[in-house]
Amino acid sequence: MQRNHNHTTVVTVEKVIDETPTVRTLVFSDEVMSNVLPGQFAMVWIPGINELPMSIMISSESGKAAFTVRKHGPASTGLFNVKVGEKIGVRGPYGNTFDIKSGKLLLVGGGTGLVTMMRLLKFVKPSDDVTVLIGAKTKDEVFFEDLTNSLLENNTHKVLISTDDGSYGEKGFVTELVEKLVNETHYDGVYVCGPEIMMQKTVQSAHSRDIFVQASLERMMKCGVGICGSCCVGEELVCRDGTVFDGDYLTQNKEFGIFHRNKAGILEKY
Amino acid sequence: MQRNHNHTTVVTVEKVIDETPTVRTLVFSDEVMSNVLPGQFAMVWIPGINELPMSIMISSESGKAAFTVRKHGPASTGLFNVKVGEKIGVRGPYGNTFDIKSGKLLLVGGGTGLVTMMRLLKFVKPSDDVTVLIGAKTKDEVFFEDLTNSLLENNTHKVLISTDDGSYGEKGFVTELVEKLVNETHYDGVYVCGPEIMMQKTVQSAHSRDIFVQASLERMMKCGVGICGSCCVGEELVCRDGTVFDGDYLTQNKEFGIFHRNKAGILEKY
Amino acid sequence: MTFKKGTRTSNQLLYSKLCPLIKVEPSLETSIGQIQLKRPVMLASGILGISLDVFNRLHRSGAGAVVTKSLSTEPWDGYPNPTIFSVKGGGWMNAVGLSNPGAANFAKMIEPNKDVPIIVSMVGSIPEDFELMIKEFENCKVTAYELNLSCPHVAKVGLEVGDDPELVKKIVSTVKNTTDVPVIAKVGLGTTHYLKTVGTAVESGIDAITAINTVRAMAIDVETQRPILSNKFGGLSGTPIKPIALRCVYEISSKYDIPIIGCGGISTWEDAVEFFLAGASGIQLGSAVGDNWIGVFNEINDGILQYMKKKNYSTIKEMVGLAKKS
Amino acid sequence: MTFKKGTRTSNQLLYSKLCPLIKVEPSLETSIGQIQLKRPVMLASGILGISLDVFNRLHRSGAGAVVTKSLSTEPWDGYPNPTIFSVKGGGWMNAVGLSNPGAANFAKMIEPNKDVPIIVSMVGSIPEDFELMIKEFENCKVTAYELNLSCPHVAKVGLEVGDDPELVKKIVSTVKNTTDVPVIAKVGLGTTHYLKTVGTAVESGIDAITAINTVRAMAIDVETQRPILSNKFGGLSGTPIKPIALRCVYEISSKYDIPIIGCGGISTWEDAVEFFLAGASGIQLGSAVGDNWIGVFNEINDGILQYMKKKNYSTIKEMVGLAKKS
Ligand SMILES: Cc1cc2nc3c(=O)[nH]c(=O)nc-3n(C[C@H](O)[C@H](O)[C@H](O)COP(=O)(O)OP(=O)(O)OC[C@H]3O[C@@H](n4cnc5c(N)ncnc54)[C@H](O)[C@@H]3O)c2cc1C
Ligand SMILES: Cc1cc2nc3c(=O)[nH]c(=O)nc-3n(C[C@H](O)[C@H](O)[C@H](O)COP(=O)(O)OP(=O)(O)OC[C@H]3O[C@@H](n4cnc5c(N)ncnc54)[C@H](O)[C@@H]3O)c2cc1C
Ligand SMILES: Cc1cc2nc3c(=O)[nH]c(=O)nc-3n(C[C@H](O)[C@H](O)[C@H](O)COP(=O)(O)O)c2cc1C
Ligand SMILES: Cc1cc2nc3c(=O)[nH]c(=O)nc-3n(C[C@H](O)[C@H](O)[C@H](O)COP(=O)(O)O)c2cc1C
Ligand code: FES
Ligand code: FES
Repeated sequence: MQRNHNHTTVVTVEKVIDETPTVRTLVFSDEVMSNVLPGQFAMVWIPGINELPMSIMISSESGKAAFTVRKHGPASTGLFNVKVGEKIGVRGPYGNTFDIKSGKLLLVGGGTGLVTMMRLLKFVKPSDDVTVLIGAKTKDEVFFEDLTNSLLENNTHKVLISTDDGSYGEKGFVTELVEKLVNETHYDGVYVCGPEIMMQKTVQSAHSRDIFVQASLERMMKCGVGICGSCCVGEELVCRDGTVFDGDYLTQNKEFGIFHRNKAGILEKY
Repeated sequence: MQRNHNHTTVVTVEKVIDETPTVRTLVFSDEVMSNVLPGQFAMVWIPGINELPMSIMISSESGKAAFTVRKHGPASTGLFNVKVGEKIGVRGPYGNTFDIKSGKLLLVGGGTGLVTMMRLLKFVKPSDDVTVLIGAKTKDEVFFEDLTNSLLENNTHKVLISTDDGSYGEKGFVTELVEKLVNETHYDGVYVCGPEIMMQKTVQSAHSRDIFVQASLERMMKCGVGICGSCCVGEELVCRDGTVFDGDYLTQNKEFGIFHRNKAGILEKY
Repeated sequence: MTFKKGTRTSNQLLYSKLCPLIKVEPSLETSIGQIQLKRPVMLASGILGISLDVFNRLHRSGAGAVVTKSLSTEPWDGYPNPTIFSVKGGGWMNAVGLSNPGAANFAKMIEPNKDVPIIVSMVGSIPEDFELMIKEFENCKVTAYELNLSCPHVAKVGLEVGDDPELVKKIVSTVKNTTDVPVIAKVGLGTTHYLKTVGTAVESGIDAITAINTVRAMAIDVETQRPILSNKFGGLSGTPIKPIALRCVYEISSKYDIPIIGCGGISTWEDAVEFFLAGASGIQLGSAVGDNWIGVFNEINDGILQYMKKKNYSTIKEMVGLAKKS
Repeated sequence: MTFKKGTRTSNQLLYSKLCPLIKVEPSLETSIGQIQLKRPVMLASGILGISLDVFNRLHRSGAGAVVTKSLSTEPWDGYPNPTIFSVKGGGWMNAVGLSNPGAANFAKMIEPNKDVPIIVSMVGSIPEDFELMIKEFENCKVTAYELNLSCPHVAKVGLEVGDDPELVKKIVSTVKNTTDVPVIAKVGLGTTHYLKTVGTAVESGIDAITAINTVRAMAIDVETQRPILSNKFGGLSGTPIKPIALRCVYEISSKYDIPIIGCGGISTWEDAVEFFLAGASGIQLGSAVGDNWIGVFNEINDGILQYMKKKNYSTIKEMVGLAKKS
């Protein structure tokens, strides 16, 4: 029987990698999930605990995929604590993907938003000149730096890190770096995934200079399929119309960068 | 959307042909039904009246099919009375089909059992030598004689009629003619559809002489799909395992030619 | 000869009856008692139902009205995930736990609304809950209120209310005394026969009935051996329940003289027409949005129009209940 | 190290518990109260259920028992066609009208039976009907009787009986006084809550419960604008009702200490396992025969066996009700 992407498939976690004290990557075998597009996500079931949306991380082994999760509330902590040999459920992939341009590309990732960027890197062409910005609060929270370099070993590329406290890389918010870079270079495409304020500022910097920019959004998600309504951002549903939106749209959206909804559906300021 | 053969398709009757005072052919357009195999049947819904199994009659026009119905109880009379422009529902085709041999073929049809034989004639090869026996009670009830001749115009063929009262063709039961013919000729295949006693005797005559023989059976049918059980003959369900069975099987069956079941499912003698 | 949409007069209708060859351009307008809608297909409660922006989009996409997520007096977070999943045999199962921002927050959000016919769905345990919530909507344009007497998976509200005839009577009477806006009762399959609940609501002055809500159900994951929903039990929706919903509409319309909104498993125009023929004057759908996305509203509207043309109907009303005559 | 089927001893079972690495060859045997079956998958009532020859074939094809068509004291012709059709959204709808040859004719037919575990299903309006029918089976090997208290589309029997607690009490007591053969009550969704019917049957001494029968439903042909079934209303079966049936089994097994046979929409081994995990010790299926034909029994048996091997279960019993522990 063909797999229906809306039905949960139970997989076994085969490997757990500690990326930082609060971020772990869980690797599992799944042909379908290994081949998704950047920006797409899965709904991940931690039996007895919760189900939550997760970007689908690449794996170095073919036929495998992963989740890179930051320990936060009970749901993500549940996933964070899954051990090798334990089972989780996955459904999807859901969501659209980036329009990947050619030429000079700028990728901006913060926190687990980097997961989406790592998959995007799988799709750049050898002729592309790629700059990747990694933003983190402090040195301990930087991850995927080596991975980024190795994924780009055949490209002209730069990997820049910024930490809020300056403990590693440049000091300051990653968005300041973005502003500087787009001022210097007319990129053919800017892609961003991370905390909403970071995305909002990046979109602003690029779009105001007529640079093509896309962001992969996060919202509270219950169903992942366009039924529950919890993931709305303006008129759009992130799970079904997104996760990727472009600058044209986002700069007109009344909620992007300003509001999100909590579990009861009440608008809350960022 | 692809058509599901289990869902009723409503069609409009386009032509009505009186074959005899009690037998009519109703023609309608239906690509699927126009291409069924001999021995297959449809469940025919006469809205507000009943639904009953009908062999699917050929039509001279492509993309069309027909039912040839004898007016009998309320259900078949309801179908008999459908006028041009009125709607009926069809689902199917259901059932298996004949193994069509090459060489000398004998086809035996009685009453509306001829419908199955007419479709079988569509599948004979020009090199086949075909004899068709048509049995009827009396001259008035003979039909499809001209059609048979025209379907076989490119073959070496014979069309023989027998009537019980001798008012047309040979006098006597068609099964006496069968006995005579199989005695004279070793046919490569004998095919029969009609009243059960006729089928039983034909099978007997051919099978006892080691001649390959198949019959298309009729039983009370409610569902047509192997759920209700009303069409059983021994261990088999005519709708799903048949309608075509061969001599080897039929000569060992405890019910064939002897019993059928009524609407309550009670065995009744023929 | 055709007439423009919305310009039909009763004379023209009469004319078309006398001369069946003259085709009258059909209209999708319908009235469910006092509720007048331009199109008969509504968004059911709980589906995409928490944001006015999304309501606007759905309305533009062909929804004749949108029913809000069922609101409570206070905001509710609902159950933990999994709360919704696609059932292997077809349809969806959910136990969202009626998560909602609460009536007050919600009312504030929809205050600016002018264009969209909004039907406000509510849950509560006592008549006063409903009274309180209706007060919150004083400054809003509300097309109707829908009392959710049939949610199958939250304690003390929904079906637990619908299954208690005394409570239904009190709630309906209270609400009818509180507002002049039409009030709909939404029923479903509970522990008390739903026809009894309908009867009680009708006696107590309800304006219309929506039938049905999801059907209490369960699914178990064989690998982990536990119910899939965090709440264990949930409500089944979508194609599996359509034949059940249709019989309920037929049974209600055969027994009571009350406007009916059909709901349950509708995903094609044929489904919609079946519900009209069974006695519904309007329909709601939810799961079909999950299956076919938002285009489903206009697909169904178009299909109904084609059907009406073929059968030479000019109004939805002409087909309501026809299957009961056969 | 493996053991041949049917040669397990309790020592070996104990051994396998102590040393989980030693795999015990699983057995499909199950007991539903006093009813002992070699395989847990049964043919449900009304499907292919009128001929001993067919019963033999089904038994050879993997059915652990066959339930007969529901029999009445007299032969019944049933309703005119259409009586059964395939529902567009999945599953089947039927209103056969309980056509059956009557208990006496049927008993005569199955008298020669030695091999097939036959469960005789019966319908009736009064306790005496059932008493009379059981007498007819004096010379037959009957594995159990199943009281059909839940047919949703025939007047005066089935659900109309199941919905009347007083009548259920009388019928169950009478039948229990008439025979020593185990007696099962088959319940469904009617106008009285099915859990109440179960409660009454349990109090009156029933040996097991089959849940559930078809769910009352309807479909209308939009072209001809009439209900498709000649009886208008029918019973929905197959995949659509599985999540509903499963929750009923879970609810019954959570509330009563009574052996349960799960029925409704089972078509794969996963479905079967879900019912075991919810609390059923055996299952019945009908519609899946229409969808997948007779091979479905052994497909499911094989799937259950593979699952048991994987989970290292040696008996069905070990998994019954496991989902309630989570
Ligand atoms: C498309 C998408 C991709 C994501 N990818 C990743 C990723 O790769 N790695 C990662 O660590 N996190 C990711 N997240 C965020 C993640 O889903 C959780 O929301 C986050 O981990 C917070 O969970 P929690 O433990 O605080 O949830 P809890 O407070 O325990 O709440 C549990 C429930 O609320 C939902 N929820 C709570 N907050 C959010 C939120 N901000 N967004 C969406 N749902 C929320 C969860 O889905 C879950 O159902 C992604 C979110 C989305 C929408
Ligand atoms: C495979 C098959 C093909 C057939 N093809 C034709 C055909 O091409 N032309 C034709 O005229 N007839 C055909 N018949 C017979 C036809 O279906 C009716 O059974 C027959 O016309 C008698 O119907 P009635 O009006 O007496 O039914 P009624 O007495 O009105 O009873 C109606 C119901 O009983 C069923 N029924 C009654 N008798 C029989 C029977 N002997 N066999 C099956 N069902 C029965 C009908 O299906 C119907 O549901 C076929 C039957 C089968 C099984
Ligand atoms: C995710 C989800 C949430 C729902 N929430 C509500 C609700 O809050 N109030 C309500 O009355 N019905 C609710 N329902 C039921 C629907 O309004 C509708 O009655 C049911 O889904 C059947 O229609 P459908 O088959 O078209 O989905 C919900 C259904 C779903 C699938
Ligand atoms: C055609 C048909 C006839 C049925 N007849 C009976 C019957 O006589 N007695 C009964 O108790 N149940 C009857 N049923 C109900 C089935 O036994 C079963 O409870 C129901 O179909 C659900 O199981 P399924 O989904 O596996 O088919 C019938 C079902 C069908 C489809
Ligand atoms: S998560 Fe439910 S609509 Fe997007
Ligand atoms: S007609 Fe129902 S089983 Fe053959």
